Amino acid sequence: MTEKTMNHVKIEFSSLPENVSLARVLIASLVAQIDTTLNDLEEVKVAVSEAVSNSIIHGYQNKPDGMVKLEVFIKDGILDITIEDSGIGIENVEEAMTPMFSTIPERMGLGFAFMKSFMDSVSVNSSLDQGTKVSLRKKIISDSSCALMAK
Amino acid sequence: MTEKTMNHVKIEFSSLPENVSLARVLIASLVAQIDTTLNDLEEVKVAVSEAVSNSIIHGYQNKPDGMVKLEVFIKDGILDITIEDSGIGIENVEEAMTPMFSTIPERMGLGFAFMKSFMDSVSVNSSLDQGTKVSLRKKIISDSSCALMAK
Amino acid sequence: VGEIRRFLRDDSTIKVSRSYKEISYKVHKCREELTAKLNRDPKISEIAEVLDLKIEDIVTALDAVQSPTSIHETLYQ
Ligand SMILES: Nc1ncnc2c1ncn2[C@@H]1O[C@H](COP(=O)(O)OP(=O)(O)O)[C@@H](O)[C@H]1O
Ligand SMILES: Nc1ncnc2c1ncn2[C@@H]1O[C@H](COP(=O)(O)OP(=O)(O)O)[C@@H](O)[C@H]1O
Ligand SMILES: [Mg+2]
Ligand SMILES: [Mg+2]
Repeated sequence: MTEKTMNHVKIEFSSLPENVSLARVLIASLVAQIDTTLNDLEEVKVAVSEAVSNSIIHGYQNKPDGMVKLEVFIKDGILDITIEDSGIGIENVEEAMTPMFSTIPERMGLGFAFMKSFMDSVSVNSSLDQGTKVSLRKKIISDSSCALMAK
Repeated sequence: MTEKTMNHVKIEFSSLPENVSLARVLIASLVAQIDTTLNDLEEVKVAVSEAVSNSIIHGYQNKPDGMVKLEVFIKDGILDITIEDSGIGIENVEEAMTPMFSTIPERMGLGFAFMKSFMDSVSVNSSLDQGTKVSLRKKIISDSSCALMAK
Repeated sequence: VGEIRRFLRDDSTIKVSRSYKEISYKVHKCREELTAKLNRDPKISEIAEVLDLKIEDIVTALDAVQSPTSIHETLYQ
């Protein structure tokens, strides 16, 4: 089991809105390698879409010439994901992560709230004018089912 | 149109057999961004699967600790793809590309033949013990439909 | 958290995903029908429009239900 679910994937893509769907498809097909529920799969997809859209919309302000990096590690049923951009950065991370906070009036400001509710942990590193890195973690397989599958 | 189809994606993944399907899904969802047919989509998927499987099976001899790189550029309806490994390399590229040639007796030796028949061009760079880089190109959209859609 | 989940369920972007098998079947059937009608291989976008599906779902579904190809078989042998 351990061996089978060990995987490492790094992807970089242009900051185009259509690449949000690319990231969704990629993460879905990776998570599907772990024998998990559709619910887990949906949750991870939403969290990743939110982070990737943030990089495109906020980090690169919808300019298509940036690159977004997505890295995924799968090991022992734990999914570690980072989404990184070299965009404008976040001035006040704590404020940004507050539900309903958005620097764009028409937006709902729920992206980070979704990530927090769907993943076990969310951490954000950001420097102004340097970029933002969001780390997401979720335990997909419980120890018991891991043990079961290892047989 | 030009602007819309310009895209650049780089991915690196562990040399695991299940990542062949990851590469297929990734390339499919990229090619689907160009307004094309299921037939084109299938052809590109087969070509990419063959090259990625070669890197895993031959390049890394099925050891899971190698990394396979896949890079895709889409511009003006032309798809440029490279698949690269740091595996054992190919001694004689010309011989390797001959239909029915395989260094593994049970295999069919048709991978390169598929790539050549489904893509407009295939080129291979390889050095023993250094690795192999396969470059694939295909024009997906004809100039006329490009021009049409640019309106 | 409960509210967010409820909100998501209602959000139109997260339609309950239909089974891949069903989607794949419909896509192939639609492709045949459109080919007959248009006298050419239809674009993926045309199939998506007729079936009211996202291209993303078509792509994923087609791969998910693909019968194992020779490539996969040989990979595992
Ligand atoms: N990658 C990023 N780069 C710069 N700013 C970001 C990034 N991600 C989030 N932010 C900031 O955090 C705020 C809150 O994000 P989020 O909760 O996703 O809500 P929304 O995207 O609806 O604004 C955004 O409005 C933006 O100011
Ligand atoms: N990435 C690679 N690294 C090392 N050798 C390779 C690689 N790709 C192809 N080859 C060599 O080229 C031969 C022909 O490849 P191919 O036409 O795909 O047939 P098959 O995979 O069925 O052997 C392989 O048998 C192998 O010796
Ligand atoms: Mg957001
Ligand atoms: Mg081969």
